[in-house]
Amino acid sequence: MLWLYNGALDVESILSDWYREYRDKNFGAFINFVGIVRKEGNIEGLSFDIYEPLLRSWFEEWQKRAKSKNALVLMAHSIGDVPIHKSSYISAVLSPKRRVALSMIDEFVEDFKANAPIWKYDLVDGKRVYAKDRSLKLPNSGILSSKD
Amino acid sequence: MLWLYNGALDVESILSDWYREYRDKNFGAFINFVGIVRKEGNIEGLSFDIYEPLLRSWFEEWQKRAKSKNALVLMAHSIGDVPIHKSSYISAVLSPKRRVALSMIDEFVEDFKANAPIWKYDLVDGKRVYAKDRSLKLPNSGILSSKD
Amino acid sequence: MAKVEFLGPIGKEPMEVDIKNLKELKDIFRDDKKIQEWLKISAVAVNDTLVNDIDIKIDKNDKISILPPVCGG
Amino acid sequence: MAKVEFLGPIGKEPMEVDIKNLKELKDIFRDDKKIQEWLKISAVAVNDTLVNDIDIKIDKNDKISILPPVCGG
Repeated sequence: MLWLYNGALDVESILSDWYREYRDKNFGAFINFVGIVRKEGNIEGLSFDIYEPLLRSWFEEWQKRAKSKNALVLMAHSIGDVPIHKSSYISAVLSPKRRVALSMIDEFVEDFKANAPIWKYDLVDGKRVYAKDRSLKLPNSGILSSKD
Repeated sequence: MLWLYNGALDVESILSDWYREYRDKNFGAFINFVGIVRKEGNIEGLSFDIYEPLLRSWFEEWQKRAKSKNALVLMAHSIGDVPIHKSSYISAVLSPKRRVALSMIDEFVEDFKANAPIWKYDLVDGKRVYAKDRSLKLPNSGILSSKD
Repeated sequence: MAKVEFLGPIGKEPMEVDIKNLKELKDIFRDDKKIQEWLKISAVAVNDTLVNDIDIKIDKNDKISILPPVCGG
Repeated sequence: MAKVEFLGPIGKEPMEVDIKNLKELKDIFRDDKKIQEWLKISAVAVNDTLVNDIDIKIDKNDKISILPPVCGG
């Protein structure tokens, strides 16, 4: 249950689809995180590259973890350009009772930020500028470097 | 930003309204919690009484706390009967960055469960049965009791 | 007369009482076995603010609310 | 030949290399100053699994991916 879209996410339709799909599956808690592109400095928006094979295997590991707690994770992400005040990222957790969903949405979003193979660019004057300062190194980065 | 409705909540329209209202206010994170009535045992649904004056003052204290972190809390709750697999409770936090919203939705929902002046009943054979075993005493309960 | 209201599942009609403080209300309820079962698990609000002290003064237009255990959501 | 792909902002075309392990790939890049700037902050995946050991063997149909720092959402 991982969806990738070109451009901004249609938040209303994604949340509605998810709710309609799962409301009668006896989950008592449905928590959504919606990330919205903020206006900061002179950026016109953000842009994203995704390495889909690794993103899907990262997500499937999370789905296993969720299922072991009778929960479910859902996620949608944009590829390419997303203007200011549009959404680029939505994730959700469904669980029978609230505690699992409340804890898992936090862990899921933080792990996503640290480990999902997605690259972010600021859009400035129509050009992509890699958001290097806000990016995080993946585990074991540097193993091919000769600068020891 | 506290809405009370008679009967089940229209989740799709509430989430859409909230998103449309706040998407261009430069909040980067919009987290919502949707509580859905579960099928458990022989209940047909849940029913709720609310003491609105105290609920509103409890909520306003939370709004102050949220605003002190540049965040916003939103909440909708049902009054009366809510059938199985419909929603009785939605809350949300909007904040500029994710950490505040992720932490606050958890604190807000837990404090709501412990302190919001709302009484829950199971609907069994069309009758309301007070959910006493799942209910929590408010602070300083028992001060008028003569059984010391 | 101050007004006493019994919230949620208590199911008792509101009543009017002539009291100077909450301690006098406690005395009024002393021999009501049915309401005692609720009072031992209920919180008390005066004019929609929860209180923790039965010596609090009550004026004639005050509203006293009895709040049994809660469970929202 | 194994394939090496440079992901995200690196902006370098994929290349094919004849190597028996990742250590030999490290040697191939030793004098490329531009790619060294990326390698020191990049993780490495072999066939879409992140690896932590440059002694790992590489077969001729393997895909090696170079992943610079990430920032989703």
